[in-house]
Amino acid sequence: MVEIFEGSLPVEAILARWYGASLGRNEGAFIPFVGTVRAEGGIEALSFDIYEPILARWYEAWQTKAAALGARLAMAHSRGDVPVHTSSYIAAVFSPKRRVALELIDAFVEDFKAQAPIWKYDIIDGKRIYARERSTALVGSGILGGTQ
Amino acid sequence: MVEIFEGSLPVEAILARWYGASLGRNEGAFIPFVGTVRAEGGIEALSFDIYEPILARWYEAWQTKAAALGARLAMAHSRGDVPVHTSSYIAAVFSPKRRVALELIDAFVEDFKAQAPIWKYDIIDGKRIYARERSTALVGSGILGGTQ
Amino acid sequence: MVTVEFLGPIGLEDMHVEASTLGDVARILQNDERVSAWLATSAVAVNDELTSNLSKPLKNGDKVSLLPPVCGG
Amino acid sequence: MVTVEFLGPIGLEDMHVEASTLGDVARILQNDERVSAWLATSAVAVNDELTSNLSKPLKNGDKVSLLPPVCGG
Repeated sequence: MVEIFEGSLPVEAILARWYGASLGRNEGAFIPFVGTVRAEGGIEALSFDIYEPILARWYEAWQTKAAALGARLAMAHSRGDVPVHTSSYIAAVFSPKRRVALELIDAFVEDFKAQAPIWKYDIIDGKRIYARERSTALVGSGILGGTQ
Repeated sequence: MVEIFEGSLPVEAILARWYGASLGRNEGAFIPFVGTVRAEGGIEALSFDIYEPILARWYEAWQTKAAALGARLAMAHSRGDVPVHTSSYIAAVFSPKRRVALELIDAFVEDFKAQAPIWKYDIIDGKRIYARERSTALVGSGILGGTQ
Repeated sequence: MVTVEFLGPIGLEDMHVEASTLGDVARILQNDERVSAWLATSAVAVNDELTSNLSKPLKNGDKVSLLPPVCGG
Repeated sequence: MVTVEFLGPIGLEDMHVEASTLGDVARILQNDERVSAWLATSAVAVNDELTSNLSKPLKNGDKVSLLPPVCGG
């Protein structure tokens, strides 16, 4: 399952743990993508809401896709406030094959950005402001508003 | 410069150090690719020769290419013997932009496999056997044998 | 009765409504000005499964979730 | 005199030869059976810069390196 942490991720510990657990599996390639909060737009932090039940379904579908390629995924994400210059997510691929790993990390990270049920807020002057203009409507959005 | 280690890489320490050094740089995305020696073909270890002067030129050219995209690279590689289930290289990209980072790690790792002056040997029953059939001739190879 | 929950930034308490299809839920929400502006950009899940079928039948105890635009990472 | 070095698996000691171009080096190595089999698949560097120009002039003290097929990682 996706590992969810309150606040910033303990990146070094997560990477060390995932790496260590992979060594006996003969996987060959390990590619984590670590996302860190950038100082821009005057923010103090980003903040996240996560809806776990649908995140779990999305993630299990990706694990199935990875398994069909002989690969495996891992993911960690923050909930709540994540100050600038600390990290909010890690997505990772393990695979015996280099090409599979490189293609899968790209597809997994992009789909995560577009489809995972996570909402982002800027923290500015202590206020939590929905990052509406950087957000993406999920596939199939709008059905309830079709007649308006 | 490429960090060269005698034997297996201390992966956790390298990742922690590179990650820590990136935090103040507002880079946003950090993607290391960790390569681990797989148990296959009856090998006990892989072993590597490295020619550092040309590796340095190849690497500097890549840093220049990355800098033009606002990105930065890091690399560590083993020399000598690396037992199965331990790691022999890490290539990494740091970038403010996700797309840049994902495309650059792919191109950097593939070019590394094809162009870096590093030679691989299988260690089987204590013997060091050149991995000829998995090796790639560098671009421009063959000029000295042109008339034969 | 079905429960309608509003995820992320919508920021409303759960609602409990009488509805036999998602179309019924749509009509109720279109007439609620606290939520109507979110409908065009929100996805819908029934019992935590995303759906785009407005005629999907609902039964007593079902949960309908509204998911506004997302941004992980 | 130029120095010819054989990298990686070629496994020969450096050679010191009289050569005013890479073409001269080619003729010498083609007649050395310890190395001739490597020539078709090896790249060449002069003073650590890869080149594919056989008429490249060489001067006293230059270093010519042969790089057989590589496999990092």
